[in-house]
Amino acid sequence: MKIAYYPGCTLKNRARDLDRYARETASALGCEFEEIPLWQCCGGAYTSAKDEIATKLAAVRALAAGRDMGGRVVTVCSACFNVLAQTNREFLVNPDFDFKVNNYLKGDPAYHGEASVVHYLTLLRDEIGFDAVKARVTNPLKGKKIAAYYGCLLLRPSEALAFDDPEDPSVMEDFIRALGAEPVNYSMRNECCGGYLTLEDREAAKKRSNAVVRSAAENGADFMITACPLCMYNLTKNADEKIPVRYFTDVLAEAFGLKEGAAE
Amino acid sequence: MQVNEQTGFVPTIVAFCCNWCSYAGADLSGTNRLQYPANVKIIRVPCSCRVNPMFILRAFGRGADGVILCGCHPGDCHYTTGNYYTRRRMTLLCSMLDYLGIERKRTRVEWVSAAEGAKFAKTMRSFAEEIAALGPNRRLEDLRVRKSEPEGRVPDAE
Amino acid sequence: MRKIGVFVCHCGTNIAATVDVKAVAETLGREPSVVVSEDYPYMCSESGQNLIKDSIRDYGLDGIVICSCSPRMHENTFRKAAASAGLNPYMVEIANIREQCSWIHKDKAEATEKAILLGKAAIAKVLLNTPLIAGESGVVKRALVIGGGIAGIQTALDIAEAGFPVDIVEQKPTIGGKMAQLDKTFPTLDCSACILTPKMVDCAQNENIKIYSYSEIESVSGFVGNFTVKIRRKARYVDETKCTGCGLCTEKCPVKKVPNEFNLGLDNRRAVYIPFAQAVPKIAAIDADYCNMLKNGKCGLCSKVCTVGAIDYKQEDTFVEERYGAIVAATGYEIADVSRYGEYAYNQSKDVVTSLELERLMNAAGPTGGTLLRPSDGKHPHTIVFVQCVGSRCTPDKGKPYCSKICCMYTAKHAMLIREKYPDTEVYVFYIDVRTPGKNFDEFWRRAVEEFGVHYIKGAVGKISPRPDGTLDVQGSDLLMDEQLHISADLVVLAAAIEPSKTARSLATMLTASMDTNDFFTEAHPKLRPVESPTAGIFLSGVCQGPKDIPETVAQASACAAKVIGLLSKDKLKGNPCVAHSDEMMCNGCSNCANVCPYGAITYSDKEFRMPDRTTKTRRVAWVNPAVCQGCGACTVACPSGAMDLLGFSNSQIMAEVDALCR
Amino acid sequence: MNDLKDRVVRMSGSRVERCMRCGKCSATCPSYEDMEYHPHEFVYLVERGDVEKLLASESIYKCLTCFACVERCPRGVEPAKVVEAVRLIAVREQGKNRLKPDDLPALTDADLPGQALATALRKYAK
Repeated sequence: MKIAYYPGCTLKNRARDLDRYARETASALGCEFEEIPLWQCCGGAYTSAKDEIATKLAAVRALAAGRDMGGRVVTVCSACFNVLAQTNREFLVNPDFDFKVNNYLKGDPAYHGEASVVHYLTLLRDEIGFDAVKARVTNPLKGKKIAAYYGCLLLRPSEALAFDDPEDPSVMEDFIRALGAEPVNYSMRNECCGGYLTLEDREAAKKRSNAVVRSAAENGADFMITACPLCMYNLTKNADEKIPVRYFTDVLAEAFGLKEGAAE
Repeated sequence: MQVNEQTGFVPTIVAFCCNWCSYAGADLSGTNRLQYPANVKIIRVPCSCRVNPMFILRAFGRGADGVILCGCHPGDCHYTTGNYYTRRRMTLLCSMLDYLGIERKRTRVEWVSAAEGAKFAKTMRSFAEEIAALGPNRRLEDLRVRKSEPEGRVPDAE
Repeated sequence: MRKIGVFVCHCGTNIAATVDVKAVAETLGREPSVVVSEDYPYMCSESGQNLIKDSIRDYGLDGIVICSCSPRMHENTFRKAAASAGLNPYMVEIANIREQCSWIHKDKAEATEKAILLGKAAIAKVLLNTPLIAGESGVVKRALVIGGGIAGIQTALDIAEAGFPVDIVEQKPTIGGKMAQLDKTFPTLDCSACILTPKMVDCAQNENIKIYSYSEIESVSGFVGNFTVKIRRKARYVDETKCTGCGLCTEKCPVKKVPNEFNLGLDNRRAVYIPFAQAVPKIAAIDADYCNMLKNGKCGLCSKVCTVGAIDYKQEDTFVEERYGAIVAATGYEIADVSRYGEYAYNQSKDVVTSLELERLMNAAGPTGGTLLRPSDGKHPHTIVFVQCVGSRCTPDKGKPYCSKICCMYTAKHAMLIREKYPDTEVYVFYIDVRTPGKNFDEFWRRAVEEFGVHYIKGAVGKISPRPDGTLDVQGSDLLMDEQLHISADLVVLAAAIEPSKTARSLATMLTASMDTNDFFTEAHPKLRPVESPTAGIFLSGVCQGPKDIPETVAQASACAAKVIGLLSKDKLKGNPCVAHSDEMMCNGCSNCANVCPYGAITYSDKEFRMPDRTTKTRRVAWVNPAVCQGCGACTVACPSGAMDLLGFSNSQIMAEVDALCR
Repeated sequence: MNDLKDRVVRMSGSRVERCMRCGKCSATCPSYEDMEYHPHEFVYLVERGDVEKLLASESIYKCLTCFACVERCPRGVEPAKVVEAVRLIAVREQGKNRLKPDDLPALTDADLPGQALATALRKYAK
């Protein structure tokens, strides 16, 4: 299976592991990530204002490329997923947006929300299947207690993203189980890490990261996994309590034995 | 009154409403003072299935520009199955009108319950808007019975 | 030439403010065949009606048109007035110039023009009206009550008291409904069971009442005064005539882990069970989903211990068919699913419960024997948080758009009872508004605050987080303090929205009774006919019509009974004369009409006709039974030869209206 | 309806009049403590047409756009979108960028992902 892949900027510098292991594990599962040519930054954040058009055009170009490359775009970064999925949704609910965007882009053919946006996690859940993942695991993470951290970008707004239950998600927990580890359920897994506020008001952002990490630690997590480079930054840099935070693709690669000198 | 701003065309619209659901829904929209254009004139029938396709053709023949038929929601018919007959009959009628070259939008079937006053008003507003935009019905109008050039109607361009 | 009278009502200013009533009367008065056209401030008043009656006599009118409110409002009033002046009541037509004209338009010229047009259409129709005489039909002197909660019980008892036989159909093995599950009732704090169970026993002992428990409605046919209902009596695998309710089987049954629905799954029952001690009828039932004998033929213990041989594993569903004059829907309510509001962690913590679950946790017959203990660890909770409006007052995509009405009061009751019994417990209530209209209701919740020290917080709960130490972190807002707060709670109680019973929708379809968008039954008139469905012969009792508390339910149940008694005490009912009618000369006997008739009102017979050449010919022709026809008109459209027509809404009448409106 | 209110309503698409003042958004908000005006007050002040107060407040920069309030609001009011619209009106004004590209080097460290910079510029600058 081939699928159009939108990596996003951060995966090309600060979060290279997130990108590399995503491709490698996908390929181990028989799925080839085909990078969208000439993709541009999604903008990092989706602006909900109805009169913001220009800031969403890069995402539309990626979506149109996805349509032409088989109809789907897969992302790994939570932020890219959020921006692409919300942008795509706007075409379906807001004809005015569709009209203005196509006026700008003059794409041929025009784009009307035909592509679908999937996250690597939902691809694993819905198409590859966690059973296939489990079967491929050579290095099960037995005895590890892993806290899945969803944050906001994967879950909300749920109507546009249709990723998982925004209050009681389970895809990452099922993922953890497939790798042979034990998921830790903690209530802050779907609360914000502080996000971009870390630039504007680091102290305020710290409170958020602390609350998340404390909740995971309190419930006995050995380490946390995330799909978002900014969550990774906030949870490791801002939280006073220190537990390791890893990308889910990193952990997946380890379980598949794809990491050199895999842990233990 | 719904008027086409550009041409000054004032459409005539006939709404057939079943006594149990949509007529009561129309009453409710009145009780709640929810406005809809005065072009819409309602004819009460016991059930939407009482509406013979001939009535609709007659309305078009006599110069109606749009006809809307409202009944209870499927499954809620006071007579159990009446609105299912309506649905089938109207599908046939609409495809025949389509074949005759009559704009599809001139006829509409809507399900409005007795509790949906707001839906009734909204439906009538949008229908009147559509018909005003479509312009006068010419293809089915029986010119022999046209009494006079009614006020507000756009005279033939030709 | 017919002589038509037109009467234009001002309805005070309701019509007159937006419609120039004088102009309407004047214009319509100039229509051919209109001999008198009058306007009057209130046509429905006695003097207004007298004006109509006098005109009918003075001018010898053949038909009248009233331009007024909706025919759904006063058609009957004016028909009666016409009849008393010697005019056939079906020679009256109404032009609805209030609900469908003056109330929805603002421009006086527009509204007046439309009113005139509606009046002309009504004149065009009435010119083609024919005098109709309503047929009569008998009344079966027996009522059916569907649902055996407090609403159904009260309605049945009142009907039975008046001397009419009445059957209760209840889907559970016992009557009693939700009220049987409650601990105390507001605002008097009476024990719920103590006031309910005597009524349940009355039902069982009243010779006019027959209870079909563990039964469901299979089909309904017929019409007011003469319904035929098929009742499915589900197999309970226990012979009702033999079982004495001793309960020995329920003690010996080896299948012990069946969630007990009476206690909302907070404890377990056996596979053979009697729902609760005061059940009526007190007869055991076997749960086929769990019974080993029924599942795989291995066990049979209950049969061995039963001293009267009542257990019958071979029992099957049986059907009863009965005729009724009136049917009462009393299907009650259920608790809406709160797990969709994931922020309350209902699915994640056993210590987040609904208010109905709390009723069981506080009830002496409940899983904890009446001591309030946490479901998770059986410990006494010291801090309890109540959350109001869970799933009520939402936009329709997020929950129920209505206020569930009873939650403010039962929450005050719970808070008060807990503070009284366990003074060491702190109780917090998050509320949006406290809505306590009702006799002694506001005083009641004030007592909760003033005498019992319950902390009411104006705000909402945003998130409930179960902590590893077993507490629940409740994050909420206090809008009066303008702060966000955290309460470490041991138990959280959600005041879940109530919703109509899931069975109500399919029942409404069988009864052809209408429902609103929330699946509550619609009443015939929201103010003036609140206990009747628009479908004749169907009556509404209790929460199936809308949220209400016990006193209101009982009041409505009795009102409903009064309406049923009123119907059953008649010997004959006037039917609807607007029925289908076939012209034998035109009928070609094709059967199309009979095929679409939902009532089976059309039959065929061979009839001899004299032909023009004086020969006779036998033809097959349709005949409509006017007592069975309900007047929907489906047959009139199906008829290819135009033989079938509907009296009161004939082809020519509707065409005349169309012509008048289209001009 | 005054101009500013009109703009906020149009940009956000939020139906502020639907608010029943339950306080769910403020019960939910992770940034509550750091705000002068809280989500429910944003909605209320916009409904009242008092947008200036909000424009002048630091609160508009504290919202994390985490959308928890949007998700949990029982009336579909979408407070986060209201906050975003008010903030955009503030930063779109000439010279009112909250964050300038020149400020960035001082705020960054070696581990900060590019995503954070892109997002922050989107949120705080025009």
